[in-house]
Amino acid sequence: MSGKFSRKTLWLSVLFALMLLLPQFVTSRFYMDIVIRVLLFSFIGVAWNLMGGYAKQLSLGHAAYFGLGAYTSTMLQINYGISPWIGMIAGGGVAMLASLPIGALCFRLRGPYFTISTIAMAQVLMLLFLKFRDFAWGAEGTTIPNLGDAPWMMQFEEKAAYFYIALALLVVGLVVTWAVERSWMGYYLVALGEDEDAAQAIGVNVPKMKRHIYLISTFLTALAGTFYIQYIYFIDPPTAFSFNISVEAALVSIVGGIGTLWGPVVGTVLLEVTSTLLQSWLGGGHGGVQLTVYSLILMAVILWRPAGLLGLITDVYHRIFGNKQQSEQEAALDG
Amino acid sequence: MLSVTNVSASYGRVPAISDICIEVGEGEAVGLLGANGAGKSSTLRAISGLIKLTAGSVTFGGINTKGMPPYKITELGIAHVPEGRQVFPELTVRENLEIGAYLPGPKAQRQRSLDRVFTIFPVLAKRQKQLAGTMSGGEQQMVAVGRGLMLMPRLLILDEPSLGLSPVMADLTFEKIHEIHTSGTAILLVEQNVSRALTLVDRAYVLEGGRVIMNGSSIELANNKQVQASYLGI
Amino acid sequence: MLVTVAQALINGLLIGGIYALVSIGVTLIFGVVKVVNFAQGEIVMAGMYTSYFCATLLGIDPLVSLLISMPALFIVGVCLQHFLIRRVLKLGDMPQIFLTFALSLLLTNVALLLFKADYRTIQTSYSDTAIHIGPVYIAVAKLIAFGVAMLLSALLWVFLRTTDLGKAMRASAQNPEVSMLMGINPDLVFAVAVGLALALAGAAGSLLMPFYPAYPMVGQVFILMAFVAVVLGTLGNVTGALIASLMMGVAESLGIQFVGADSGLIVVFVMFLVTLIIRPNGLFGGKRR
Amino acid sequence: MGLSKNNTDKLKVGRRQVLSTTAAAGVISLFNIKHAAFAADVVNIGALYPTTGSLAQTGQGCVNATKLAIQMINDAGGIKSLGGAKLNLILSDNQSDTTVTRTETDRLISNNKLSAIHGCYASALTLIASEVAERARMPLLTGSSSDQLNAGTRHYTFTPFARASQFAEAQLKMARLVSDKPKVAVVFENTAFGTATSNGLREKAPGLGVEIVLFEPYSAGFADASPLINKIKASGADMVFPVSYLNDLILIIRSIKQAGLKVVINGGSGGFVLPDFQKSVGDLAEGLLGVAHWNHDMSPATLEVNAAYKKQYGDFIFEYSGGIVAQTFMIAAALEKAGSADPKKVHEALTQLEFTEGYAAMCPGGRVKFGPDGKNLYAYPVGVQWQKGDLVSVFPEKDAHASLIKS
Repeated sequence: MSGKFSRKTLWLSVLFALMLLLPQFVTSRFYMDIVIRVLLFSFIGVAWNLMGGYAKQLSLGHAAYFGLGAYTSTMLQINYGISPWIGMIAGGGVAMLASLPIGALCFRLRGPYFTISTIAMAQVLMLLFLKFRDFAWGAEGTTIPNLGDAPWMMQFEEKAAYFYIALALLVVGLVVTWAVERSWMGYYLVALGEDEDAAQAIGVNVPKMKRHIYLISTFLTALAGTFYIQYIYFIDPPTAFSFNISVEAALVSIVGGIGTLWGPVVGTVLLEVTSTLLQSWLGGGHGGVQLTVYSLILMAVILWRPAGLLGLITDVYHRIFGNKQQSEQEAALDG
Repeated sequence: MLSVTNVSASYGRVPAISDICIEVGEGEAVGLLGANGAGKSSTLRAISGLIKLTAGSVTFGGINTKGMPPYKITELGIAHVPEGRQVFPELTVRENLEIGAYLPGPKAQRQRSLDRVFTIFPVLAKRQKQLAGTMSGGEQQMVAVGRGLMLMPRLLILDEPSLGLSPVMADLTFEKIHEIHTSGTAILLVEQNVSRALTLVDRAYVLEGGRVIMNGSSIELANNKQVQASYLGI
Repeated sequence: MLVTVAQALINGLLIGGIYALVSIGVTLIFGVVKVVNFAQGEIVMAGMYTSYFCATLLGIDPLVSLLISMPALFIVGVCLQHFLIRRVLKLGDMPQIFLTFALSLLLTNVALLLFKADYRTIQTSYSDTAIHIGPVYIAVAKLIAFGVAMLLSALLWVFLRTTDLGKAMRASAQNPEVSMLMGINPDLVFAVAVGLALALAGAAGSLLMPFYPAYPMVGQVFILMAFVAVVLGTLGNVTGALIASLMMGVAESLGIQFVGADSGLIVVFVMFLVTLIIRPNGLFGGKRR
Repeated sequence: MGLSKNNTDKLKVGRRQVLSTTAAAGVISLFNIKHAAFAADVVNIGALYPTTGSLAQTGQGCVNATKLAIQMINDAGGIKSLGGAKLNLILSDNQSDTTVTRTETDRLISNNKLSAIHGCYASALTLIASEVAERARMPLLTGSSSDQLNAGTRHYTFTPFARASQFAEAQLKMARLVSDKPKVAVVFENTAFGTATSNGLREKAPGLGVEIVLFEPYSAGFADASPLINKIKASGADMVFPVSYLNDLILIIRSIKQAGLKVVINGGSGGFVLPDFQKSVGDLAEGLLGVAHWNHDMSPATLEVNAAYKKQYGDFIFEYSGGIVAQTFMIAAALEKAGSADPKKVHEALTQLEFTEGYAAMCPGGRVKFGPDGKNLYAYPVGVQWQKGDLVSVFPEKDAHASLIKS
């Protein structure tokens, strides 16, 4: 299989090189914006997928950590003039700290109980940020001061800079996932994802596993929060703790293929590009058309390819480049 | 009445049984014997439609059950009492029994069937209002068997009815099964307790590794050296 | 002070009745079909529009149009189960949740296309009247809604306890495989369960219409509360959902009164999370998973 | 949408015509992404409003007004200094969502050669759009009232109408007209709009002789208003200022009626000044007070616009929509003065111009001049009251169309 491995490496290198050069080709700010959002949401999906995909803990409350990351860096920046680059890491730390008590509570629960408790957690955080107005601008929120071109403060005139940051985040996310997938931890996670009791029975320390992967997942999610707020220049509790972020994180993974390295990326490319293009074709004037079409596409994907689209893509890839047997093996591994 | 012909079935990619052939005649009591994991339960599940056949066919009363969902196969007159005392825990004993007579045919005879079950298992009559999940193992087994009888089946399939029961309870259960058989219901019995089973059934099949390795009358099997060595501990 | 508390309790119970109709539907679907329906709020919306158009186009009182919205949504539920949910039953939590999530998105936006985002209200003779008992009052429309909600919950309970189909539904919920061996057709039972759940949500819509505006996003207002009630009352437990819904209505009302009007939900969520620490399977869950 | 069959009016805009214009604009924006140069006969104006999501209803009203204004300007001969160039509207739906607003503002500005944009109804959305516009050096006009829009380093954001703090002042003064010692309960939705407005009320109340007995934020979009009403009742207030969007407001007004609470209600702006408010609560609206940055009966010009809008869409033109018509005329006047479609020139013209007549000056007081922070130096709000199913201006006296009825 070494031949396949090297071909894969080759493809990845080509892809990565193309990505690095992308800002040279794409000059439209609009298309650049789509690419940036695809990278960002892929990253959020990858972060979610570590826990939701491998350990099968369906969290719909990752917005909690996204928001904590966003608020930490913004408060450090505006109140103390600390660079968002530092704030980003600090935000990750805050998210990890918060994940300990939240995890301690939510991981006692399983299935839908767990899912709904994570939603409630994120909601409570949002409501608290709304309630305590003097703590962080309350419902009014705040805009990020316009500093022009200030790389140290994560502000840039050119979109290309935002692109490279988002790309770097995604690469970090993918490398972390790749490393986890190939470590003993990855095997344990998949085992507990398949059957918690059985995993516990064969000696996997299930609570510890969950806690560890949750720490990683929430740290990465918080990084995304910081970048996102710097990118849209504005923060308020409904934006930072948006339920949509939680849903999107899970959705891109499911559409792409959960528990796979590239699943969230594939899912995001499909969903973000579709929704943006639908928006620019159908948006404005005819309220509801674009989201109607979007939801129909979503349902079609779930019904037609419940295991995600990644499997389909690898199938097609092997049909073109490899023999059929290989593609079946691959599908079995991905499924 | 029941013909299982060259049946194979699998769970995903793992084959469970292959090339099984079994016959059960009208009013007959037949045993399906073998060690744990020999494919006994899988055979039963294939008969009642809970797993799909990958090869072969099952006919009951001349009707091929191919493609039928389990509830259609039940309508033909097969009552499958699954392994492990699977009662409906949050339903009362009486409700459990009533569910047994859910289909229109049995429903018309519901009261008579209930009386019959209560005659066979007097303890259930006294515990009608108790939630089935709160009863002892043996009592739950009685509910499960009684519920099967409520279907007024031509063939009663019993999967390990004595599993986990005390020897006294197990004796009682076998006594009851014998009673049911003598009243005219055909029985297909799966048991790990081979010596016990052989006292009850007329004929039996021995399974190993998902295949039938032997079959014959109870007496033949009880005297077979291999059976004695492997299953009867002689 | 006593009056204020009494009034807060009344307010809480009345709105709790509406939460109950939504949450009982969610819990019924989960109990039998094992799917969490994220689109239940949008069904309430559909019920509201049904009653709205019955009232404005045909002059039918919203309470009477209950007799239209419930059967109509029952049929929708049967179709929903047959054409969509049935196809994802074996696929696990995630595709199921996101299928119903997509459905909720679809319904909201189709409503937006068809009816626009306008807030639609209807004025009935009892919409803004109240019964005053000494210093406290009970709004008539809400009292009727509460009464009908309790009646429908009771009817559902009787249905599940006394009819063969009801018993079959409970049996399927507890052990779908064995219930098939009893000759029960799960497709039929599931379709009826989803149909009933949607009919209840439709009833909630009709009952809300005399005092609540209809608009495409209205489902969001009730769904989160319904979910919390469902979990608190133990998923799949109809009586549990009813009691939990009433509790949450009261908790919300008291929270608004004594903690702050922006804290009703915080109080509810904290109560919810604390309950789950003590009883991870909800108030009525016992030890089973 | 009430469509008129009458074709005689000069201002009448054919619906099909409007649709085909926008459709054509859509096609242009799609296929000419890179090549849309400063065409001699078309000037592109961007408009960002939520036509889906939670604000969809009002957003649609904003879009309607935008279309009307563009049509009015084009029918009157377009931009004369640009050889009669017609305005071309490019619409975008920001889905009531902050992320989408960010993307859509970017898309609008970078995909089209725009001269100016306006939007977005909700303050939170406008704040984001204004940040993007600022960095793209694109003038943005808005009727949003958040004081934050005039703060910081913004140079391209123009706010022709009253600020949140001014709304509070007007509301308090009106309270004094009704009662000598008003005891007010302020209940406000916990959003940017709610907090901004209520903060002004709290700051200014003592100076204006108004006692605030309850100051209560609530979670927007509640299922039931009665717990909140119960609080108001317990506070002993004789006047209520709900700062709310339509849905909550309907419930609040109805629950006050159900509770039999006798209080004067001043609903401020938000959902209160929408035609749908009156439609939703019917007679309960009668006599209720409010404050708006614009009203359809303030001046002859506003009455004209209102007549045209009413003919087209059935309802009277509400506050924010009316403001949009005025803003569009301000943009047109700036284009006229600049003699160029270049946004930087338009920006320059906007900073220099003073509007005192015509549709561009449709503002309480009839005078608009932008200060260095983009704020109209002469802006103040107008007090309104629901009388016989119509929203009439009652305060201050110079803008009043009818006198305030004390109930």
